Amino acid sequence: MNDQIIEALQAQFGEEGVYGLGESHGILQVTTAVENIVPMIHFLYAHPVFKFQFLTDLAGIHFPDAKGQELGVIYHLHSLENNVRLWIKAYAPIEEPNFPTITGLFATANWMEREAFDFYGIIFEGHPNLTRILNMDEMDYHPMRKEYPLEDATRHDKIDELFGR
Amino acid sequence: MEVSNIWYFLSGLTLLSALMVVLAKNPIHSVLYLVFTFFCISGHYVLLNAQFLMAVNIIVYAGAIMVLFLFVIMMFDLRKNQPESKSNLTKLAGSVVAGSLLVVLIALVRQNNFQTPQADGFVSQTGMVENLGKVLYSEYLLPFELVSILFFVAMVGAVLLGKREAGERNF
Amino acid sequence: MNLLDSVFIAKASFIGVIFLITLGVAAYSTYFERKIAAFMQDRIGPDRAGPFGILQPLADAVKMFMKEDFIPANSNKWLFIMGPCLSMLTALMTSAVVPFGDTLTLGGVTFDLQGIDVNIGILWVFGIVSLGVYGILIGGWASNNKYSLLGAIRAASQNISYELAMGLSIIAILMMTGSLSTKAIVEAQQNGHWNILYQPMGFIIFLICAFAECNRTPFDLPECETELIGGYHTEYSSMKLGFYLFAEYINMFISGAVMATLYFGGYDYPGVDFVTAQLGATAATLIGMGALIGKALAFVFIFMWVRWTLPRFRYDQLMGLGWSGLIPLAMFNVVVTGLGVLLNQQILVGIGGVVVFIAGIVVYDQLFVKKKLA
Amino acid sequence: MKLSNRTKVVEQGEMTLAERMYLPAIVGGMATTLKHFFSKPVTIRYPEQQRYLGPIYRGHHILKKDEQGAERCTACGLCAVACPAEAISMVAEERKKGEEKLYREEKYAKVYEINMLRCIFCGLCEEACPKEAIFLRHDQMVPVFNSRDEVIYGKDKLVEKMDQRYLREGWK
Amino acid sequence: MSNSTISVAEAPPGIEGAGFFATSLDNLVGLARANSLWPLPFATSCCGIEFMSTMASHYDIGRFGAERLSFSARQADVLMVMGTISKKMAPVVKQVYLQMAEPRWVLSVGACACSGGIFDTYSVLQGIDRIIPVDVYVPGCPPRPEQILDGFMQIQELAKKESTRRRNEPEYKALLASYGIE
Amino acid sequence: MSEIALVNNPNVGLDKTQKGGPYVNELSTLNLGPTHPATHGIFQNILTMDGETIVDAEQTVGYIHRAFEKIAERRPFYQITTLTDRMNYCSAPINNMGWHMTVEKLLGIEVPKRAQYMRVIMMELARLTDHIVCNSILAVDTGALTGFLYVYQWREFIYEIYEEMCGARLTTNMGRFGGMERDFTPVAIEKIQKLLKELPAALKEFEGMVMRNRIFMDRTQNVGGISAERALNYGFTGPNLRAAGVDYDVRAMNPYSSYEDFEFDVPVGTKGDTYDRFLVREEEMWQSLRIIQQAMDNLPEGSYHADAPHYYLPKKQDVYHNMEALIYHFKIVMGEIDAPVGEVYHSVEGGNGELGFHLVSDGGRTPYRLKFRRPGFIYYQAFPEMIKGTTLSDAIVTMSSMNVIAGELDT
Repeated sequence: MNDQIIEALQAQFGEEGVYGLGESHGILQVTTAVENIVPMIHFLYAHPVFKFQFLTDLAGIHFPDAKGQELGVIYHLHSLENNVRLWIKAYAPIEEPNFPTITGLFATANWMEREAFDFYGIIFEGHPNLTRILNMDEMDYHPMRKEYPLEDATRHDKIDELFGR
Repeated sequence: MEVSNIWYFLSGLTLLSALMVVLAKNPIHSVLYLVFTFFCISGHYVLLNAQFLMAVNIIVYAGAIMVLFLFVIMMFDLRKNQPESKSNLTKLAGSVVAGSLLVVLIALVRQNNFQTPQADGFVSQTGMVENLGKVLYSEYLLPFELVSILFFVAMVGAVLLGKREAGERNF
Repeated sequence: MNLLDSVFIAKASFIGVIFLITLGVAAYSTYFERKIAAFMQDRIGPDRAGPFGILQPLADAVKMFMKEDFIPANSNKWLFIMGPCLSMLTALMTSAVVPFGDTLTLGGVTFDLQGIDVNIGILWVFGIVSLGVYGILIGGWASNNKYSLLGAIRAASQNISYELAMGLSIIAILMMTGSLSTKAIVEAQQNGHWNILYQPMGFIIFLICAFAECNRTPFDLPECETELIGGYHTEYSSMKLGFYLFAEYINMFISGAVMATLYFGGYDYPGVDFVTAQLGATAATLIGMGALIGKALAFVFIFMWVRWTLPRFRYDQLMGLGWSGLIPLAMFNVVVTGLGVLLNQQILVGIGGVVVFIAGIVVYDQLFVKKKLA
Repeated sequence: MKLSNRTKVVEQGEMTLAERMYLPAIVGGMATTLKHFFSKPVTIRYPEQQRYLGPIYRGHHILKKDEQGAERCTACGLCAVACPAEAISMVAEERKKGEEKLYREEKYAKVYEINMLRCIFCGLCEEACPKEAIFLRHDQMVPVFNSRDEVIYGKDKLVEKMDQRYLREGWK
Repeated sequence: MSNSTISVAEAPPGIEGAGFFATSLDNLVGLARANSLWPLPFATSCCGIEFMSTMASHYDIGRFGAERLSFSARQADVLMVMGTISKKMAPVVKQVYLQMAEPRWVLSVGACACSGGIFDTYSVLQGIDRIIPVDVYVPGCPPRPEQILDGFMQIQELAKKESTRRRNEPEYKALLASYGIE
Repeated sequence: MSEIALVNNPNVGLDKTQKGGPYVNELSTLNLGPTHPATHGIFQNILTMDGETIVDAEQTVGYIHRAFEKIAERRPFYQITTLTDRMNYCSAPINNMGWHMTVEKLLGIEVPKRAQYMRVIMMELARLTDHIVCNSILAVDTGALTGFLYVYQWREFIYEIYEEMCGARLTTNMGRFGGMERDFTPVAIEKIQKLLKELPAALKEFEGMVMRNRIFMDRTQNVGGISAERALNYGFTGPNLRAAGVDYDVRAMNPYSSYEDFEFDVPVGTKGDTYDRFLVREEEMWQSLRIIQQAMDNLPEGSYHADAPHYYLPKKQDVYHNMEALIYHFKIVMGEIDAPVGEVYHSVEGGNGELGFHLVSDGGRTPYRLKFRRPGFIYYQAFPEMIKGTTLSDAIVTMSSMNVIAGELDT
């Protein structure tokens, strides 16, 4: 199945539009450009055989060292009828983390995209209500980015020098 | 205590609370004063030895109708709108209507001679349930039935009006 | 004047006794409610305040008295205070016409074991019950809280709706007795001719309506915790809340007493004559009073039993049950009772009515509902 | 949609006539509650009766001593590393001459503190300890606190008393 | 039912005699309050489930006269904060505390509510005692129902000992003021 | 959003010329939560109501956001188990096992059959606890408290089994990478057998109290329904999706931990309403009992953990006497196991649906990125759509039948 998917995608979007192919425990992963995301997901959704009509997950990710491709989004699609999963990844620079929204296709993407925005500051253009979801509205940074610390500054009762922490 | 004193006291209360119905700013207060007015009137019924009327007055007016009034006002009051100030024209029209009503009432009272009740001819059982029933079902049978039909029609009309489109909840 | 005084004192002392009994029963109802709930749920319930926890109501009362009295800002202060008072007042007033027993002669003074024997007794009950909703309505509105208001509005419409069916079910009794006086109704039932035998359907309607009028599960929509937090008493604290809770238990007890009066022969109990012959009239009367209170308490138990068993209705379902279930049923009951009075065969017709009703339902079910499903 | 061949449809089922009249559920339900009304309560009256806590329940921490009364802890710090709540802190010190009776290893914890409010009783410290020094005892729970000052337990409260040794059934 | 091992709440020390029983009002009120503490369960996470266990048949918090949960803050006596309180939630907790009528106690159940527990993160409040005064802390994550009952009994002890005047005293006012509550 | 803002804002009047629109005059807003009893203290819904009918709803979540994913990036793999405990705390063992299986997938550890069966038993017990709470709380929210307390006694009993296995009741922290940390004790086996024997009676009793009770059926039938199509579009999984008629069950579709060895049915509903969700959960409890019975009957002999000294903590005696074991012990506890670089996804059928772990590893001692796919977070966003046009009571019943667990939702 995975080979067919790759073939079909390459036929549709060209060899250069689909790269970073890989497979992990049976799950195919492809990387594409930001502008290809929506057409690709649409294509897979409407495809008569693949029928990727279930969005399992949408995760943001941050690679501070990859210049120009710091922020990524992983779309995890699932074709229930074929029981095949697929990861589609796309990356954008941190200065301009603009991704297209897929809320038009999947209602469930609404909160997932809000979560990615909340954590990573990824901006989904066209999202109906792109506001913070889990954190307070007053928060002025995106906490899941690697540069921000985890700890609350108000904790006093631990000795930090212990064992490399 | 003299009965007449009770009567004066009750009448005074009735008038006072009736006035408050009109004067109170808050519609909820108005309704509550109205309920109180009904209680005073029920007191008058008791003085007249018409216990049945008193009970029915409380059940129907105080217990049911005014509860519905209160209910409706509370529902509409949800948004706490400020009452719009009335224009001068409405005020004028209101006073004209009220004034003419007053004139008509006074004319009526002046035209008619009311019988003064005779203490020795007073039948204490007049207001009792049995007598009421007998009178209603013999002498006033036709009006009684007509009124019931009228109520029935009104009820059907209310149901028809109140019923919304099918599929909607009627709360 | 001397006579008047003694009558007055007798009356006053009787009213005082009834008042105390009502309050005591209501207070201990809270304890028994907790205990009964606990036993039904395989728990133990309060057992720390005094032996078996019997001081629990006292602890609650003292705590409530000593709690900060709180009147929310933006609320209507006078109405806020008036709400629970009205509730308490109307709850206590109903007991005036319930005949707790026959006349009792003690030390030369005759006690009439009834607050007032008016010829409109049952209408009095009815009138007071219909006023009972004002306490809730006013309190809920004055709290200036949406949940309270929703509770109040639910209470109002629920009470009005179920009053109708309740009134219709009483009419059947009135037709049989021919009097509005509660005393007369009880006296007509002496020697085992309890109305429950003649009016099984009427009793069931009355029981359901009593549940609704007392705002008890499955009709406790005005205060249901999972939906409206506390309903109309969400904003109340300290003793004002206590009044509301108290009024509920008083209502339960009194409606139990009214049901016993109307359908279970009031202070009648099997073997009155035997007891009178053996122990004298005074003892018989006192036992009768005990019998009535016992019956009322049995109803209180049923109230609690049902509460801890059944889920509650939704708002529109409750209205549907009241308007399109109970009212037609009560009307049918009136017709059947009329037939019974005409034929002078009341037990037969009463039971026949139930049979006809069930048969009618079955036939309807077979003819129409099954067809619709198929 | 049929995805697996294990489907079993649960039917809502129409109500029968009796069910539409509320009868069986009310009668049955009330019978059930009445049955329980007369059955024995299952309640454990806690302060007087103690519930069985299981053989490996993760309760109060204890720093074990060995049979000779020497502390087992060697202040290796694995427990502190393993602690997800970062509730353990310690200061290690070299054992001096003449302290062999007190400490089993050459290094020992001079200060060993557990913040009881931070601790989540996950048992990772017990698993991490290579010296079988720290345990979560199965027969005792941490008491409640009245103020924030009491919550950090030092060695005085953690180290096992020799007259009340903690033994666990099926000791490994 | 009768079980001799049950310790019934002790009668307050007083002078007992035939028809004569004197005790100070404080003790009586304290005893009444202690046996009629209505909790407001502010349950946000795991500890809330353990609170359900505490309420359920096996532990039965009703034995202490506390089975009537008051979800309305006005009617509650004990605020039981169970579960993580995030910084987003903190104003709500404080609001609920402010709405409660005096006398009020706060029982902080579980590591998260007491100190943040394992969630030493940017979004979690490191202990609710940073925003409201806490009377009793119950450790554990989540604590066993036994420990919750321990905490509850500790609150009962506090209620018994508390003077009826305490809530008007300057010390108490100062405590509230330190939390910014007038 | 914009309409609600209009209603809430006193300065912006409604367009009075617009007749018969959805926003007729008497709209009011009601704030449901976060301290409302039915929202279990964590969710906020701002309802726009017309009388008691809900016109619109807007949700706020995140009231117990605890930054799980951020913590996971700073903690060694084995400490993350304690985080998963606190996700769906009604069924913590499923989360634990799911996480362990994810890491095992990354590390390539093969778990022996006995450990897999033990995991299945613990996971199904967890599913029982989850569904017991959900269904009985649904009954409580309709007003019937007593049935809840009857079945809750059995939940307590399952806690006792957990205690035998791991020493805690709720946040179990059960198992390790490569298997379980200890074998079934005789007491545990005895208790599981007792549960299998006696839970059915209690479940029947509970079902007898509510299942065919017209009041309950009226409250739940045709309430809060969602079609299969919308449910899939909203990413529903688990009982909520199955109630809508789609038999997607991870256990059946992608069997893990030897689920393929067991006979069980996947119950599906027909309408997707609250009553269907109740029935599906009820039936799943019976299926869970069936699975546990089979697993107990066929429990294989053998080791309860994998033979993987690099990843599985050695026995305490060995640590003390064996140098190699001591080194492994230190490495494992310090988190310095040799995790390969890679990316894995593993999902298990949690109490509420597909619970997924998307783990990106850069070979360090902590995950580089760990994304939890929490079913509760994903399907709770359909709540406004499901309650639109129903009443307040329906909204509450719908919410409890969806079984939204805040810990899972907000992480």
